[in-house]
Amino acid sequence: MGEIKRFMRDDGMIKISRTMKENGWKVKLAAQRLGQELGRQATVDEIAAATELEPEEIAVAIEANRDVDSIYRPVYQ
Amino acid sequence: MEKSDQWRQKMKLIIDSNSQNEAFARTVVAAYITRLDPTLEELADVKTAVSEAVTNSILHGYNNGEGEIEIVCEIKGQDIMVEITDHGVGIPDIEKAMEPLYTTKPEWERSGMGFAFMEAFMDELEVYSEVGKGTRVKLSKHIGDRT
Amino acid sequence: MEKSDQWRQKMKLIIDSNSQNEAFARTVVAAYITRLDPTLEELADVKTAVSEAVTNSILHGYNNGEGEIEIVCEIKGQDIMVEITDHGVGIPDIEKAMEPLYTTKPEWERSGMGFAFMEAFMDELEVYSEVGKGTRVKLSKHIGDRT
Ligand SMILES: Nc1ncnc2c1ncn2[C@@H]1O[C@H](COP(=O)(O)OP(=O)(O)O)[C@@H](O)[C@H]1O
Ligand SMILES: Nc1ncnc2c1ncn2[C@@H]1O[C@H](COP(=O)(O)OP(=O)(O)O)[C@@H](O)[C@H]1O
Ligand SMILES: [Mg+2]
Ligand SMILES: [Mg+2]
Repeated sequence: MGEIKRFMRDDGMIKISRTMKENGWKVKLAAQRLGQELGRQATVDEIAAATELEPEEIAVAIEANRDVDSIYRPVYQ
Repeated sequence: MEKSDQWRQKMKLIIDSNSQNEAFARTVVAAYITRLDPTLEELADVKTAVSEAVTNSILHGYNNGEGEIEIVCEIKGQDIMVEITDHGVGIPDIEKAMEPLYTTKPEWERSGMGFAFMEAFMDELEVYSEVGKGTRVKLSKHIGDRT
Repeated sequence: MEKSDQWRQKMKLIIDSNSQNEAFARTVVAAYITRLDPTLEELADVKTAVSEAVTNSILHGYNNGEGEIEIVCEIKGQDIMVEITDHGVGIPDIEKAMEPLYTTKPEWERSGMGFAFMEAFMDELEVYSEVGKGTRVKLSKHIGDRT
């Protein structure tokens, strides 16, 4: 079974928090680019096709991106 | 949860009342409604409204103490309905509570704009509450008005 | 849901049995356990196991028909427990069902490897089932180094 796991996965020890932030940026950039190309706001399915993320993963990714943004915002809570 | 109507989909989420779960709750609702192919802006609107309602349950309903928050999300065609329920202290005067800038926690630097935001970012807002029993906030929105 | 212990956190998700909710369910569990900052591999392991269990409830438990699936996720320290419950047909012989390559739906091109994957990707797997009542699968895993 260990071999099945190794065969299926090659992403090893990377922490998910990092990947989620990267996905957040991918989504943000894709949404901007698609918005310009289409002349309207891109939809989740369009962004999913461009980023190869699942629609549900996009919802998680934009949340991670929000966390990145908030680092640069003053603490107000 | 009935599923008699092909177009009716429903999910229920139950979380503990704590601030870490506020981000989780809005992410779950956002993930659920991605099946309606919203724009990121529509997602952000719904997330803001859900956040405000869940934050109210945590801060006001349970006064930052223990409790459960229930979030039901229903989809019918392109319409979504999100219901956030707590079993906390309840609201004595709902009309007053919903007035912009009204807050009972000025010492916590609350803005009193939570209900105003929910109203602004969603199509419909209904609030039910009973003192000592709890509060239910019902948020509705149509997804997909592309102009 | 008691919260007597600071380190104990719990959430419950109830979804309709349909294949669209399979991706949703695994995403929700993944989003929940993100607070433990797992590695990509740990998260992928949990998502795979949850997927297999939810798919089983949809395909076998409810035979692709209507029904509800309940997913409870608990966190205690760095340990997670995910319980997937359906009220479907149940499993007559659990031991046999858990054998690698065993499937009752070869005509649907099922591999019979679902339980084997759950066992491989999680630390613990327990299956409870009663014919005519339903099935509960309990998956546990420690996140992070044990050393
Ligand atoms: N779930 C709730 N339980 C009890 N009281 C609530 C709840 N939600 C709102 N309230 C009351 O309504 C008031 C206004 O809420 P809101 O507009 O969100 O402003 P704020 O949260 O900044 O005080 C709160 O100050 C509180 O008194
Ligand atoms: N939730 C369930 N309800 C009823 N039967 C189940 C359930 N989960 C698994 N089974 C039974 O156990 C067998 C083995 O499951 P699994 O290892 O996932 O293989 P597969 O799904 O490919 O058939 C299934 O074919 C089915 O007969
Ligand atoms: Mg508020
Ligand atoms: Mg299977």
